[in-house]
Amino acid sequence: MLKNNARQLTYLEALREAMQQKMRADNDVYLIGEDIAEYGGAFGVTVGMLEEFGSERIRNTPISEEAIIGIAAGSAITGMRPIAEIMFSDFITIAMDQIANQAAKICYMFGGKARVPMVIRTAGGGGTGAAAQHSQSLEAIVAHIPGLKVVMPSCPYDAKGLLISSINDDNPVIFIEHKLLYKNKKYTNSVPEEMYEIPLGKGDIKKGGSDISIVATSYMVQKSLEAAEKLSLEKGIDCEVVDIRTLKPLDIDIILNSIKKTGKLICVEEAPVFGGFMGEVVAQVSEKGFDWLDAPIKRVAGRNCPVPYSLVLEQEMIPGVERIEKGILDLLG
Amino acid sequence: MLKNNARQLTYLEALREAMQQKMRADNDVYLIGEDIAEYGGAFGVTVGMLEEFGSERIRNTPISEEAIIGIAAGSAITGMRPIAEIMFSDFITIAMDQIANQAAKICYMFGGKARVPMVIRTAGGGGTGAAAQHSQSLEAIVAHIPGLKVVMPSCPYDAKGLLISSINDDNPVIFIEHKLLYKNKKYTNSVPEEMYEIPLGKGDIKKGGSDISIVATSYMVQKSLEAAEKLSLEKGIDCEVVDIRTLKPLDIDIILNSIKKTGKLICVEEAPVFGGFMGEVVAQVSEKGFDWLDAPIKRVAGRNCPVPYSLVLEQEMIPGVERIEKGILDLLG
Amino acid sequence: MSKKLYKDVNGYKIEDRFTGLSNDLKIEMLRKMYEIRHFENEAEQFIIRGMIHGTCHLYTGEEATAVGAICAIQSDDYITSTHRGHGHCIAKGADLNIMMAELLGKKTGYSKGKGGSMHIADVRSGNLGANGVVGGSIGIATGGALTCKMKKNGKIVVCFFGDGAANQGIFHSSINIASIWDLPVVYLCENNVYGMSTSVKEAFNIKRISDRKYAYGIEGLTIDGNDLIEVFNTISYFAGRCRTGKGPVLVESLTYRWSGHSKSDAQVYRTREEIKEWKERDPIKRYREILISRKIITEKDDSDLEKEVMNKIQKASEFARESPFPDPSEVEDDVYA
Amino acid sequence: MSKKLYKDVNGYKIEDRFTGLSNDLKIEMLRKMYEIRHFENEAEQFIIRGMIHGTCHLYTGEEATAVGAICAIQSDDYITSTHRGHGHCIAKGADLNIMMAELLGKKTGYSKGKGGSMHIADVRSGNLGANGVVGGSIGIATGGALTCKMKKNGKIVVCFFGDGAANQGIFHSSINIASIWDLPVVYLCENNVYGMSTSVKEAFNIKRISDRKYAYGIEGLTIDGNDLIEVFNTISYFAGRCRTGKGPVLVESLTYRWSGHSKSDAQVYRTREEIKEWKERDPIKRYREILISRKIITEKDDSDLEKEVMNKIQKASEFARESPFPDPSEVEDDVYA
Ligand SMILES: Cc1ncc(C[n+]2csc(CCOP(=O)(O)OP(=O)(O)O)c2C)c(N)n1
Ligand SMILES: Cc1ncc(C[n+]2csc(CCOP(=O)(O)OP(=O)(O)O)c2C)c(N)n1
Ligand SMILES: [Mg+2]
Ligand SMILES: [Mg+2]
Repeated sequence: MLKNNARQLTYLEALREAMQQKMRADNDVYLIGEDIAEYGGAFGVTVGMLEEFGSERIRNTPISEEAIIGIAAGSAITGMRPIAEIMFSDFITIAMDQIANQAAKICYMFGGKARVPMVIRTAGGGGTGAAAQHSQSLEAIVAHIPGLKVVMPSCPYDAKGLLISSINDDNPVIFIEHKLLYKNKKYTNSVPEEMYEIPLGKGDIKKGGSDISIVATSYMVQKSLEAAEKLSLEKGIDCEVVDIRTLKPLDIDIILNSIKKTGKLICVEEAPVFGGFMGEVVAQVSEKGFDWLDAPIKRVAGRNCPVPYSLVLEQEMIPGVERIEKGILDLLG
Repeated sequence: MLKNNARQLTYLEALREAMQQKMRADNDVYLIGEDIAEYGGAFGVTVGMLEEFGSERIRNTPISEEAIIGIAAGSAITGMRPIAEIMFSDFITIAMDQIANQAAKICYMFGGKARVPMVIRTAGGGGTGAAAQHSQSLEAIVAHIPGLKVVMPSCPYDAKGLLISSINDDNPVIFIEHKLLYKNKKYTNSVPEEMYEIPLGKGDIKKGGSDISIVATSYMVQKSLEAAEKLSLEKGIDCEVVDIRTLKPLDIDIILNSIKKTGKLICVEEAPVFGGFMGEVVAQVSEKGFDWLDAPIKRVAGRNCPVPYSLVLEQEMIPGVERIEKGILDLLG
Repeated sequence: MSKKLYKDVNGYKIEDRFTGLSNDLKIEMLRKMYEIRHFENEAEQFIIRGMIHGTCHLYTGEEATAVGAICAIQSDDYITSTHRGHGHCIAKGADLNIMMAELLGKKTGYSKGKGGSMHIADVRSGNLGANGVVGGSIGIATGGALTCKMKKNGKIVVCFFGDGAANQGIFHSSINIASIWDLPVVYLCENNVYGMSTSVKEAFNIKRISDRKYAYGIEGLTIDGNDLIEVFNTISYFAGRCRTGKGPVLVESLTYRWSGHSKSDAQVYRTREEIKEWKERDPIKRYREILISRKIITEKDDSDLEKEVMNKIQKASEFARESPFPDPSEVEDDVYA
Repeated sequence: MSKKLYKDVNGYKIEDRFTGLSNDLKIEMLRKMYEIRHFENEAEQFIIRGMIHGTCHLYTGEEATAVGAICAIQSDDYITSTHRGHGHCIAKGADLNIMMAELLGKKTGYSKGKGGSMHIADVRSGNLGANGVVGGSIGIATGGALTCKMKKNGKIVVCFFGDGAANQGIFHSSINIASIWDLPVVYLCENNVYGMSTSVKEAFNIKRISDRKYAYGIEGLTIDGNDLIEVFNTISYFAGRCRTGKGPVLVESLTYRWSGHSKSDAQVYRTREEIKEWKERDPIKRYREILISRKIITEKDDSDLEKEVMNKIQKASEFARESPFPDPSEVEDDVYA
């Protein structure tokens, strides 16, 4: 960490501060999205920003995700640095042509002669009882598209630093926040007041360890840390928890270095396991780290179904601490 | 194969015959899409069908992909069996909400009380000089969504049998055809005249072998067969070529059985390697077949860039026979 | 049916089909409105008591639109609904017990607990489902209408959606196709003044959303969505038109959402006065007073009816609370048919 | 500039700004139309000879729309273009050599061979690019206009798109936002009678696509897109209106695509007579005759001009043919900025 000052922020506060500071420093940065003005965003991330920056820069839109992204992209090519908010990550599907065929490809299709500096902030993940169309973890879909970068912070400190880097980046960045982290006091951490960047493409060891490597994303990093702590206390198992932070670019080295030490890898993500992003991690590790592995790589992930509504089913669909623990124990045999 | 009669059809003819036969047998089956009537579809697949079935059942639409899929889904819930054509698979992005949030999830969200029997036929892949927005292989994106099935036939025989099964299936099926196969006389094969089904979820050994397993999809199956033949002639290497045919459900057993024999696996697909579907294959094999592997699994796939226009670049982006051969030789060391 | 004119508006000679209805039917409509009102009150209680995992979008204040429109069509016609879908579902004839059970995530619910409030559907009664995606059901409704046309089954579809949904792309591409193919759909835009926090004034540069009919060459009208009789007569008229193969229509129903958008809405974007004004136009009160003044019911009948409904809701609530949760092992069931 | 009236149509008092232009400018417009015509002829030759890997959508017959509209705006204004984008690109001032090189997939092309015909873009000249996705650029144009508004740089955007694109969802959601935010965009719908094989009669149930303005509360008009002077005057007028902050407009330009949709089009969906009729309304011929009749040029000037252009195209063609292909090692360059 850059600086260990005492100021504790929530994830949401850290995100808001990143945007405020960038907007104060750079007039080209603006926000566009649904209910982001008076309402302050469905999750409250932009509360107060209308008052400070006015409606010219906090641009409240009708419910038109495709246009939001198209407009953001068009303004980015012509000199602005938009931050577009898509209320739930499920709705990036409505804008998928503009994301995957336009924003992602413009730089390449034009031979590098245009750039598209824009951030798409969106709330992913389940656990809120919002069911199949408001709870998805769609990061695998965007991570596959060349031209995009994909960021998923797991804590307030990372949220601020990664959002600042994303705004500064000259490429379209899909920045996926987790709903269960926003206001969660359990996961506050100390966040420097000044602007700082966390480079895209650098993972982070959230907890060192020597017995097994856990690679996780977003909220699952927190769940993995809990599982690691329990296993340490209860069984003396020493897990290393690797937070990849950015899915694309992927810091494969931090993962390889970890398994060099541990010889074992478990990958944890919230999305349905089939075709999820961790397949990429497994494939790269299989190719590049085969000799260091002394057990099959295991995935702990969402079940292969839409996110169900009922609490009992939802908890079964999304991996929790117990499922992660069990995965680790199974792997350690 | 079901029957080895002498009638040779192209891929396109096999697809058309499947639709014609199903439409003759079942009045609920109809076609919906852009330029599918007089024009016969951008690639000619539906040529002549307007004449036989009339404009009520060969429904030519405006350029409105999102509505096409929404309408298909709505008609499917209420008793029809639509086959929707999306001209280029790149444009499924425009309809992604309707595909991934609606069609795929309706059965689950409604507790199994509605079914959505529909097929989305679409042309994928590059090699035609159509550049970044008309050449993608987006199967990984749909394969990740629970509730969808994903089919990619590599030859005329499979095309017909899989399309009939897809139409008969009570779930939304994404049926991805390859542009370079449609009229290709090199890849005709004998296709029975009667209706027959190839079950979704069953792979096919396109060539038996004992030295190495090649798992491939769609056009890459043909390229892999060519590579296998060359290596057999030139170096006496005996490759097994496994065509998974349906990405979802995935026939993992046919892959595991193959590597049990060969101990080596190379995965070949056209999409950009990062986050591609083969990550899933690698992950499942790593989990379930780790002990049978005696070398790291290798992926030969598209480069991590949009499909470029210029022939020299496009050939570099998309894997060809040489790259597959090289992958095999590297793996065999 | 009476052939008396109800209204001649913009050249549409809308008949008065309401007056000729049986008293039973007229009272039934009041009952349905009460059912919705009290169902939503009970749902709100569940939210307050933390018994609903997730959110609910309440239909309170908009009852006349769902009930008027759905009672104007045949019971085997189709509807599509929205995230604010309880009202449509009740009006279309769903069982209150099974609905309430779904809200509580119970196995006995319409979707066995898998869908919840936002995906409430009773396909058997012709309700093709609520939809969590704003605008998401407009294509589905259009497809349902295509089935009706292709199967020549004489049915039509009423597609409910909000003012907010009218700015989604699928509104445009779907209605255009319905128009060129003459599909039997009543696109019924529930303009309740807001899409979440965004007012229609902010989201549109036109006065009447129904004027979008000019973009598709279809018919349409804006009506008072808090006047059950107006809704009933207008939808009867346009549904009849659809049924004769004349293509889709776009009706805008002016109404108001009494509650916040969802459970976490501080409602900073509107004033108490505005809410109060609209509450004075309570659709239930208006309709009840008409029935009383026309001597179709007495004050006493009315309060008995309301009590009866409240009882029924209590029963539904009990049923729901006492029902079992689904078993975790069912989580991967129903992904495929 | 002349303040004479060109046309009073639907209450729009469109001035005659054309007559007051210098002769040089008037001739320049003819030159641009010739450039497009002969560029497309040459591209067609390349297609026939199999030298274009991929497809091309030719703009032949529609020249007056691109040239009239683009000459009516400032050189630093923006445009967005379509899959049928050569005409817009040339009119906006692109270098013919570099364009032709791109068509042949050469390293010297605008996109270093990575984009090709369907993604031709010259961002420096304000052309934000062709687009392979029908409708795909309508949002981008709207975003460009937002930049103009936020940076108060006085610029506007002309957004070209086809009749086919007007049924995509993004047409709807983008124009609505441009309207509520008063963004300076001229949405210019090139109605060339077909979207691939689908006629506008089949795809629309309205007579004039410009009537969709009523859905957004904006201004607009349908014009003769084969009449360069009409296009020039109309776009001058509406561009001026945009520039004063009065919001977007929707102009429909009636024209015709002479060639097949792309290289593989058997054109079964239209008659030879129809094509012939439209060819008689050749926009270049019409404009040339006006210039000659107004004695701005002579027959000889005209044929000299055309020859000069043909020469230039030959040079571009040579440049393109002689240029090197990109190196395979460059394939992953330019994915990121
Ligand atoms: C595509 C999409 N975008 C955003 C949301 C979040 N959201 C849920 S309801 C709503 C407002 C909808 O407004 P309207 O269509 O007018 O319906 P109302 O809630 O007023 O009944 C929003 C923005 C969503 N569910 N779907
Ligand atoms: C989203 C999308 N759907 C389909 C296509 C295939 N396609 C390319 S051009 C075209 C017709 C476009 O018609 P229009 O917008 O009128 O432009 P025109 O070709 O007439 O200039 C179609 C269907 C495409 N490129 N993009
Ligand atoms: Mg509303
Ligand atoms: Mg056209």
